[in-house]
Amino acid sequence: MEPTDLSSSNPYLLEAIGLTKRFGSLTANLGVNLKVRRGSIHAVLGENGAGKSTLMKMLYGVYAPDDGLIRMDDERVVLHPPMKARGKGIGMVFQDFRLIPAMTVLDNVALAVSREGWRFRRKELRERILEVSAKYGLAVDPAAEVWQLDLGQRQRLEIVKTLLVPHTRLIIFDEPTSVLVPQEVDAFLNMLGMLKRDGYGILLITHKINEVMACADEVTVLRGGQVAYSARREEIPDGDSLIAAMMGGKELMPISKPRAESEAPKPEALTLERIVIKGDHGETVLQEAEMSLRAGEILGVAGISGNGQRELAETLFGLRRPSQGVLRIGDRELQGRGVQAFMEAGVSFVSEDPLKESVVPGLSILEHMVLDGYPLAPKRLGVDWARIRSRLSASPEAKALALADPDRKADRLSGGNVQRMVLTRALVRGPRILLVSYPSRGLDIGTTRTIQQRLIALAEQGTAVLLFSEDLDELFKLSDRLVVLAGKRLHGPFRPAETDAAAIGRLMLEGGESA
Amino acid sequence: SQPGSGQERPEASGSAPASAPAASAAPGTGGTAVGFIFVGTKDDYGYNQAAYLGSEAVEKAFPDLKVLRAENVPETAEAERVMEQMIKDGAKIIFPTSYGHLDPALNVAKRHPDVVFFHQGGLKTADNLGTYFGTIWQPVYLAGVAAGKMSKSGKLGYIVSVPIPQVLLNVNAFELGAKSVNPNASTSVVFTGSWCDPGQQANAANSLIDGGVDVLTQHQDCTKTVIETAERAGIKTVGYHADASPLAPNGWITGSVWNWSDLFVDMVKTAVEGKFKGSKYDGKYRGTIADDVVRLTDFGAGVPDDAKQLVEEKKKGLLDGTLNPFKGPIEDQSGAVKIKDGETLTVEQLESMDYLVKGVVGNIPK
Amino acid sequence: MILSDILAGALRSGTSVMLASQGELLSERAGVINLGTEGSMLGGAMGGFAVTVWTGNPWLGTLAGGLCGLLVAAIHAYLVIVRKANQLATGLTLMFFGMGITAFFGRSFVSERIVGFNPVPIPWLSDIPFLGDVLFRHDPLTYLSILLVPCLWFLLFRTRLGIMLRAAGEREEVLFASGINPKLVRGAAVLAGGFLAGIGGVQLSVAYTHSWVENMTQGRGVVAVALVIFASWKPARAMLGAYLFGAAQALQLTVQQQGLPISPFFLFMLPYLLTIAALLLVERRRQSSTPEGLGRVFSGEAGG
Amino acid sequence: MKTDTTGAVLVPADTALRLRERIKPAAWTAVIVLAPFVLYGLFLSAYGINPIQLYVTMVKSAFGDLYGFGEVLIKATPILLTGLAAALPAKAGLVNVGGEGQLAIGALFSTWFAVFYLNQAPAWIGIPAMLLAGALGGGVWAAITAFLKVKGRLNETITSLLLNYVATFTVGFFVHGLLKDPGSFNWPFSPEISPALRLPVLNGTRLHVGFAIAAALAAVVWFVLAKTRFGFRIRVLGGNRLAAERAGFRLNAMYFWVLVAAGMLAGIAGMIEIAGIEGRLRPATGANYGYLGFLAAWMAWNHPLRLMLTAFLIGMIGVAGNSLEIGSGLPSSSVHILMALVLFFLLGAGRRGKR
Ligand SMILES: Nc1ncnc2c1ncn2[C@@H]1O[C@H](COP(=O)(O)OP(=O)(O)OP(=O)(O)O)[C@@H](O)[C@H]1O
Ligand SMILES: Nc1ncnc2c1ncn2[C@@H]1O[C@H](COP(=O)(O)OP(=O)(O)OP(=O)(O)O)[C@@H](O)[C@H]1O
Ligand SMILES: [Mg+2]
Ligand SMILES: [Mg+2]
Repeated sequence: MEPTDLSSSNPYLLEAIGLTKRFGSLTANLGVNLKVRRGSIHAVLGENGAGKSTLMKMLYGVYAPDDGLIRMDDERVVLHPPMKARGKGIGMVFQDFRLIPAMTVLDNVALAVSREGWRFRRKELRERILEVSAKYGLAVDPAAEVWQLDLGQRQRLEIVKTLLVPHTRLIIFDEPTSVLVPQEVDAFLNMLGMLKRDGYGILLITHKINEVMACADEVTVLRGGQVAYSARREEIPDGDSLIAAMMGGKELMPISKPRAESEAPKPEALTLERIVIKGDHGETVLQEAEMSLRAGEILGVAGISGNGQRELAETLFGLRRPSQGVLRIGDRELQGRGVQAFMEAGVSFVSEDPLKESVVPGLSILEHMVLDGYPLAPKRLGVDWARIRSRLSASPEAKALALADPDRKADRLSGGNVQRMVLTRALVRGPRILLVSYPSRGLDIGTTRTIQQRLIALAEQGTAVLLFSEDLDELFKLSDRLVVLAGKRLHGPFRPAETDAAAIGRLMLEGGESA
Repeated sequence: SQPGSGQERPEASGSAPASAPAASAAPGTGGTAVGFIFVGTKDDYGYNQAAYLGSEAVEKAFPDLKVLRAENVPETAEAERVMEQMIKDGAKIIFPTSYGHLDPALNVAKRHPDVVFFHQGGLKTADNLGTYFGTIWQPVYLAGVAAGKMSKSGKLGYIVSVPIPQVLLNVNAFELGAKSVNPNASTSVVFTGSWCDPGQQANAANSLIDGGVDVLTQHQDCTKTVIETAERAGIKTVGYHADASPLAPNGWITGSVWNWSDLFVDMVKTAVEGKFKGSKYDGKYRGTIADDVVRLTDFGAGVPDDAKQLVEEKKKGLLDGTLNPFKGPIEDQSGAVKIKDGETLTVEQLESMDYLVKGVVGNIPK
Repeated sequence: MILSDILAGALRSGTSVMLASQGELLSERAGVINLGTEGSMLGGAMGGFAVTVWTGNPWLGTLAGGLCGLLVAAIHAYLVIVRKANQLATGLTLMFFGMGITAFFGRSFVSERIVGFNPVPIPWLSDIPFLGDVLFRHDPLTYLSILLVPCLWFLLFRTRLGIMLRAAGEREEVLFASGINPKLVRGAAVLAGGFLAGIGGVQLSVAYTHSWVENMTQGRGVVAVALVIFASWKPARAMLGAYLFGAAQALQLTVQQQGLPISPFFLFMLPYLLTIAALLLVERRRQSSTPEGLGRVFSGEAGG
Repeated sequence: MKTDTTGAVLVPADTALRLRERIKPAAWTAVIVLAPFVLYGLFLSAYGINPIQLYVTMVKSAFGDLYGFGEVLIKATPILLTGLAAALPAKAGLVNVGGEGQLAIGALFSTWFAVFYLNQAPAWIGIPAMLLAGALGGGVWAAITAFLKVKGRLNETITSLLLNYVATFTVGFFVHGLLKDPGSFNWPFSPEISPALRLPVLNGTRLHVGFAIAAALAAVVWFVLAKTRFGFRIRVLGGNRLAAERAGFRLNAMYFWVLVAAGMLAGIAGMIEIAGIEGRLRPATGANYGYLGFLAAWMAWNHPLRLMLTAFLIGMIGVAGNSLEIGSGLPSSSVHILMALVLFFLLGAGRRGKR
């Protein structure tokens, strides 16, 4: 046998041929071919639901393919379950991390890495962690508990974990850059380059065309579970051709923002004075924040995730009480009051994780419409669902956002449709203030544009919009003013025209210590 | 426990099945079974086991009567259901053996005038329901005498379940017995809140031993743990319900036990023969130490002769009626006179005792 | 010395609860609430007693009692982990099952006698004035149970096995992603928990009371479950909690002997009220330490 | 927002689901219901008892005549009510294992009122007043759990469970003291309540109108949950607490009142035990009904109407169990084994058609 000879003559680490995966009647992947070379980056693109994650999960052994085969080193391999894939040198950094917040970095790594025996050498492992993180610029503190880390740090930890598994040679990244600030994205792409030079094969899923153009060696575009386009980097003329391949003939709605900047300032809808907010563990997450939000403006809140965005949003909706300071809506002081007071004051909230925080299993879209949406129309002791149904079907918001059939159960909706539902619900109330967190997280370009368009329209009608986002492009495009959450403080406001992404990114990273 | 079995057979088997009770027939006759209900399990080394042994004697003495038993019958209306079931299964004689079974038994008795009920320990009766009990406080008093004599510290410990009259009567008898020979004797009473929780019994025993008690006795349904704990701690112990002397070869003083067998057989015989009405069992029958319904067990090896002597003397007094421990004056814990000088108590008064006598340390809810 | 009596009493009456709560702690760290702990304790108390009667060897009894506890827990593990049944309902059923099955098979042992474990004063140490009385005059299982606590801590927080176990209780999917079957880990933890609860039962029957009677645990298993919450899922604190419960039991008996005018029924409540009060005291810190995935099968069905 | 995390676990479960759906639901149910009896039959055979004969006796005792059937309903009544006391909070995402204590205190309150205030009252005032007193007692007891949950953030499962023991001792305190019947020779019973306060009984049985009351309350609970705005809110709360919070519901108030309502239901069970069956309060009145009700609720997946069925089933096993013990000489504990087997199979069968 001469496997070494063979493998050296074969430039491919992994070859997937004709992979098919069905979920009931839905075909998530159909006859997908994909080859990954050693020491190269292969990007996979596609709209939401195109089948990217499913494909990756087959390669990492989470699913067994219904059809097709996978070859490594010229041999057919079975990768399911993940244990086997890991044994074959495949690692994966999931979009939603596989970390345990309550445990330390070291414990998390130990869980993933050490295979042998019931004990492990803590000291040795700590050194290996420090070694690898130094080599690839992936600073993590082994003693920290994961819940204390921000998303960037968590991602670095995930990568360290993967790298520490012995014999890893192919690493799959599922939308790794969606949680990173520009500087971090640069560092990340840089690290990918290092990995590539060290001979690792890399599969990279992303929605961001410029990243693909910047680093990929090969690109595959999936559409409807099938390969729509596949080429080496040199053969791709420009990013637009990739978008065209992804969209498959659909038009991308342009985003327009026709407002004049010179209008007289509108009245203040929401004011914060010296607000102090505590986190779940009793730690201070925001100190003495000052902020004001005016009617008809979109105020963007930038910041690395985990810097108090969630806590701030929750405070502004009465879910969390500030430990100090004054919170004014219009001219009423509302600090210390509960959700109802805020709702009555006209605040609506589209939260960070609608599936977890807003969807009630077993209830239909229609039924969800009366939770922070339409009032519960009474009909004797019960609810007048017919009335709510007719209001919904007549609602322009539902039409604009292409809300799914009101009788569908909300917990079975796709991520995009849940987002549409939650947004519709917030809008039908005609809120004076809309708090919206990460409205386009994980959504494809088409859906994202629709939602962004709605937010602009809303602001034009006079609603004050507070937009939390980690996507600086989005913030710069939509916001009238920007604030930055970093280092337990609220910085700004800045006018997008007077600053740039790099400066904001620096502030986000350094927490304004240099400022 | 043999006598009478020969006579009963023809009558028992010759009668018609339970389905057609003759209205004129005397209650208790014509059944195919005898029912016993117990509040605990039959082998608890205690109250229920004593009654169970009685039921075995009945089984042996009346081969044609099926003995139906139900254990762990709660002292609620649930007991009615069980008794009804037994009647359905042919029982014309039923022994509800726990105090809490009285009300349910009275209810069932009203519905089934053809069935005889022998309730253990009750103070209410009906046409077809009599109660029986033993004056167990007599041997307990005697045991108190021995304990008082043998205690060095004068501190005696009594582990009991809940403050019901039977319990208080025993505690008082014990203290009175001890004090009759040792004026300094005091009995510390500790409630466990349960009839059989060995863990809590061990806690109580340890706690009393830590408190300086050197004789330990109890009123519990299961008795092993207290006796063994006392034995291990090297102190003396007085048994209850059953002879547990093997458990405490060193510390065993004596114990008060039930002897239901002969009584039960006689009661069943009376009922089966249709003689329940007018017999001594149709009211409140109390078997005494003289009737051998209650007994004192043999003394342990370590009991000195002078203590035995004292006990025998007092026993003689009880047997011939010259001694009545509950003859006044008797004061309760606070010093208030509860039984006036020279006064004696009726069965009802004795068995509804709601105070602790002077010398008992402990507290009961008022 | 009343204080040393109460403390020694705390150990004596707290040990069985402590063992059971350590077992429950293991199980809950792995994400499974087991109200059937009561059943496991009963299984252990009965099985341990029976084997001690047969063999005369309390150590064999201990082993057997542990295994009986494990067997009872195995039913829980199967129903909850494999069949995804509701954890609380299954546990409660198991409690009834434990009562029934042990009463059934245990009946012939009620009147049996054993030598069992007896207090073994540790030379020298037991002569230390105060500590000696409190700590060093107990039965071997009590000593072992004290040693068990640091061992469990080490297992949970310093070994790979412990990390796996905690991961199963926090986020199964993470464990799964690292190629380990969370069901196996959870199952193992539930079984180990049952084993410990069983030994708690053995301590009660073979070491402490030298007797077996039906339903002799009298709710100690339930208290053990409560103590795990009090302990914020930390072994040392569970030990503290169990001894606190034991102390309350000892204290109420001591108070009774003083003849103070307090109804015994109030004193009976004391250990339970104290447990609730203790839970209230630690409540703030608890929030963050609850295993994330605790009872997850249950919460998935709560909507009914 | 992705379902990635569960995807891996779900696929095998889904296949199993589909497999199971192929077996006829009726056949599947039959297997689940019969299996424990078959298993228990084997167990009995091992002890030399003929299971068939025994089952026949058991069925006869429960359905053989009006009396037996009445007994089943009587036994099912408190189980139904304590079952509701578990099911209603379960719909709001709460676990109330305190039915036992709530029943006991309900019985205590209703006896207290009956003995001290309602002794002369005619039935049409006395019985409703007693019912209210029972509800009040159960409600007050549940309010302790609810208060500790809302203000102290204590887990209601554990507090309600621990309070069961406290409730038992509280009843003990009263029947040994303030409520002790002066005419009962200092035994720990309350005085008997006046005959006017006893619930009307069906001739030839002990069956009283309590069963109708319980059934009506089950219907009310069902109606509230399924048809009213408040019920909708409860279901939202139970489905997703965070969503309810974000919809501006007053979670604490809801938790509090749902628990109190549950306690009232269990308290009514206590009143019915007193007025329907016992006639007076004893230390062990209603023992175990709280736990049986909790199990019945889970067997019924917390559905109030299905609960009528499961309460009946448990009541039946309980009644038949008496004849099992008397007829076979088996210890009473063996009924627990049968009951547990039935529950195990139901729990293990899971919820068909629902994830
Ligand atoms: N476990 C599953 N069961 C049923 N359908 C599934 C499952 N996982 C994925 N799908 C479906 O398969 C299709 C492909 O999903 P996949 O997650 O691969 O998309 P994706 O390209 O990664 O999308 P995104 O950009 O949103 O991450 C989707 O329509 C999805 O509904
Ligand atoms: N784990 C799952 N189990 C069952 N069905 C699922 C699962 N995941 C997804 N689906 C089904 O697949 C459909 C699409 O889910 P998914 O979130 O992948 O959508 P998508 O194609 O990415 O859409 P969007 O662009 O709106 O995010 C959903 O309607 C849902 O019913
Ligand atoms: Mg998607
Ligand atoms: Mg994806």
